[in-house]
Amino acid sequence: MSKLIYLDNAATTQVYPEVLQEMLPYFSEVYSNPSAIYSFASESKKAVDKARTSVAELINAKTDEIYFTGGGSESDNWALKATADAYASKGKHIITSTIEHHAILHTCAYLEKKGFEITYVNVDENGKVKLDELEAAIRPDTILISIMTANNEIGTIQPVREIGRIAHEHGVLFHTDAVQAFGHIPIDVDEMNIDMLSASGHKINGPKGIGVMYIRKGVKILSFIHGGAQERKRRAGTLNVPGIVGIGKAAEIAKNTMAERSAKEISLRDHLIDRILTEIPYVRLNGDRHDRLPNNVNVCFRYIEGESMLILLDQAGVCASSGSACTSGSLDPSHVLLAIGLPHEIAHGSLRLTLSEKNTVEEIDFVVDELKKIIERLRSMSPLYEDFVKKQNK
Amino acid sequence: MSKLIYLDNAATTQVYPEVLQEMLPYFSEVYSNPSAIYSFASESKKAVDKARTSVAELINAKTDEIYFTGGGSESDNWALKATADAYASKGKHIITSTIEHHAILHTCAYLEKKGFEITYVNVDENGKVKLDELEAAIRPDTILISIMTANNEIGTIQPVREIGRIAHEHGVLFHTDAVQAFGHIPIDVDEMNIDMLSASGHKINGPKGIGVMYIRKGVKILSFIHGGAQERKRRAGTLNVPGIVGIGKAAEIAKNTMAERSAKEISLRDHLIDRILTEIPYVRLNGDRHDRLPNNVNVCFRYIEGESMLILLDQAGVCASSGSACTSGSLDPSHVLLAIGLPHEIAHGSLRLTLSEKNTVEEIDFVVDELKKIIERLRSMSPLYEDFVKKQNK
Amino acid sequence: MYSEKVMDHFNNPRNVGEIENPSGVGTVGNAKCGDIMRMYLDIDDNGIIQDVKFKTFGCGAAVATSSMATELVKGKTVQQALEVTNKAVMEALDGLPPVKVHCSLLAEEAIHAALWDYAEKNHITIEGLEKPVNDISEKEEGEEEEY
Ligand SMILES: Cc1ncc(COP(=O)(O)O)c(C=O)c1O
Ligand SMILES: Cc1ncc(COP(=O)(O)O)c(C=O)c1O
Ligand code: FES
Ligand code: FES
Repeated sequence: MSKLIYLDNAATTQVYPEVLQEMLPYFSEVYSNPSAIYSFASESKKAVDKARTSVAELINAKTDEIYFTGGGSESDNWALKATADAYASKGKHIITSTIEHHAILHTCAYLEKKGFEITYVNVDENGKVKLDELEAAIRPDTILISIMTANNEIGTIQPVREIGRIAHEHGVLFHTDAVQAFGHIPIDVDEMNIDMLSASGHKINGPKGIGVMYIRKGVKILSFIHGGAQERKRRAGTLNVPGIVGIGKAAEIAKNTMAERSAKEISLRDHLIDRILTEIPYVRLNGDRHDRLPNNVNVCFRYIEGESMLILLDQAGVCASSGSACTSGSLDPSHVLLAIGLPHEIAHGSLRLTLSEKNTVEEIDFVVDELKKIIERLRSMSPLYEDFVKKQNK
Repeated sequence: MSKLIYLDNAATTQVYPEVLQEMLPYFSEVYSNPSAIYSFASESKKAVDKARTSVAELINAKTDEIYFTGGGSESDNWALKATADAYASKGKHIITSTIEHHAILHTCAYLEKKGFEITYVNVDENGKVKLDELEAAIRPDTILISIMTANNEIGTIQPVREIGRIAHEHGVLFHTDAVQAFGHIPIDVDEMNIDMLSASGHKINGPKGIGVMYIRKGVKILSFIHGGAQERKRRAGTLNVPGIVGIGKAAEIAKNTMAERSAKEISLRDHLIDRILTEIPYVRLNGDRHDRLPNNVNVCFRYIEGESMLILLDQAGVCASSGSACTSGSLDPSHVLLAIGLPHEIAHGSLRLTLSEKNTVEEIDFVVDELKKIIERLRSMSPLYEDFVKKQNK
Repeated sequence: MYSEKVMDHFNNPRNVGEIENPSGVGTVGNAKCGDIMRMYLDIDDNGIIQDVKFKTFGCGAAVATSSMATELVKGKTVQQALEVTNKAVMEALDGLPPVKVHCSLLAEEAIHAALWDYAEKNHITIEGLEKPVNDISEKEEGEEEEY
């Protein structure tokens, strides 16, 4: 098998050819600035409006509650910093979880330096936020709860509906980082009591560098990027028309194909999980077995290290990722794996495989077969495995 | 003439077909996240590195002093807010000018609310920053001077070199919003003592939604978008590879064609200015006649209003813009036109025509001919013109 | 990300394995990043390193530096082995990415730990050899820049 097997769809996805097709006219033909007054501008304005509607429909929002940003990270920064700014007089306490993406966690660290107090709610061993802890953390000065819809590493889907209910029962705003969930699982901002939501184009076969921020009408969040009067004066900057058209088309496709697509992904995912768990010893599945993103597999192989695994997988033509410290550039393994209670040395051996509906059973089988050889090889040179075997033989 | 005559290149430009061509593979083929470890990622990483080099070369920067952002507005916000954050302990005073883009001015207004003090240096009647006023405004607690390289409305090029010299003589950081100048006129960050610089892809026939921030090595600016470790930990978010490739290619072309292109634009521009000034009465050129962007024409026609002009020009197939209050959505005419001393009623009649080297003399002549009819028509229905004529006839 | 030499040593690591009854064995780990390296030495009566084997739990760079380190010390005297620094290992591998420099320290320390064990077993002191630290992350310099 010499074709590339791409199993890193949680990192980024291919822009669907039909999405690119839709974007193409807006680069060199209909290149107008939609804010201008002439009729050439109305063509790109119309395209932006259409995209906004598609995005709104995917999460049951109103069209004018959708704002376009430069990506998921910007949306997360906006949601946290500008809410903090706007509601600081009400209170300076924010609740989030220990397994959020760095776009949330590092922003929280920044806010802490600015005098805000952050409570990081723990998760259980499957990565689910502890609702009792969450509720108990709410104080009179709590202005925001930010909990992700689904985790990017271990795929656990959070009880968003319950979190939204708790937040609103206590009169606290609820933001959710839905970058991994948007277009992959059903989201209804009304039913789920979501006040703000972040999403990103390139996680749903749309383009990179375009994000979405949903802001419920009435939420008094300020601007994060100040300047021109675009996006009803809430997000300055010339509109990225092709990017917006792209995320709109991707959202439209995501809505129409969600049921079928996730059924296919779940069957591939479960096949992959089942084969790994039964055929490779000393392995552990991370994340919730059932409340799990349709395309996410995350496992830890004991006694080996993730980066070495990735390099050998790469040589077999497989693109994957790991939460190993060695791949993090920061000397610490993934904070998510630590948060679900894994010790460092086990977190080290983590492997994330995130598939798409375009993968095949043959590809999955090939990956498992390769993986078995790779694990064996790496264990044969692991001092930890040597110790383990010696102890066993005693 | 039924073809569109696009004279709003200061608002946004066409993505050059050769720029789009270069971007195309990075949407659906080489869609990898450049931060990943597998070899599929190194292809997009290489493309990003190349683009960074092209951008750096255009302004004589080092490659690792270039950071990619989501646009010019983000770069401006980053430069101001994160410098303010980083240097607040040194001082809380910032100097800028009265004619900056809103991405600067509204960010300054935000910083004022956060306890920073901003001095807005005035400009002369041609829109040049008053250097003596600038220097006199510097205080021991001044941490930043932010003055644009060239103005987006009236095209005036600022004495950036002198500003940089003054800033550095006083040990103050110098940021310049070069969104309009980048790729249009020569910029050398070393010679000009520029510490930070903002630029945007879509003003140089690159894509929308991608910007550049130059940060001189040693400048201790913080992150503005927190999160992942991209861009040497300074700007989080999955890299917008096609956008980056696009701005890189656009920068490369801009560098190679600058001399020839601006010569052509200047000749078109001067032809346009000359015909307007000699053939239409009661008109005034805004901005400096010589220190002026090669593609910028900005004039005020007395006794008429800009939006009406734009609609009639649009009907003739001409895309243009105006600093009229009626087009601003804010009931005030352009702050730039007011800053150069124009009274409201004159600022109202402003027209900005920003051309590209693809325009022709025929197009320019067509526009002037149409303009003459339009001005005459609008004046014939203007009560101000009626008053003026009556006064004249007395 | 890695040089060809690194990839070569990662794909075909030299001297992987164990030595029964080694003259010295050392295991070092980087508690920060959790990687572990074990080095076995077989040293003859003349103080010449006759054989060397390693096992490593770590990234591509860790595997490659262990492999290269074993090549560099094999056949050398104990004194010469002491001179195999992480810099020497990195140079022999045509360099490492900056974030991976710390992995090469592991190899140097593993050799030192094995030599220390050899010295202790034989009740000798080796000139210039310091008692190895278990956690080499304490020895690292290079502050991370914070933004
Ligand atoms: C001088 C100036 N600064 C900043 C900007 C903002 O750039 P962008 O719209 O790409 O965010 C513009 C363009 O609108 C500009 O002309
Ligand atoms: C959960 C989550 N939040 C935020 C982000 C950041 O999105 P982006 O890289 O588009 O800025 C990501 C993706 O990396 C993510 O998975
Ligand atoms: S051993 Fe962990 S980064 Fe090299
Ligand atoms: S007259 Fe209508 S906006 Fe000015």
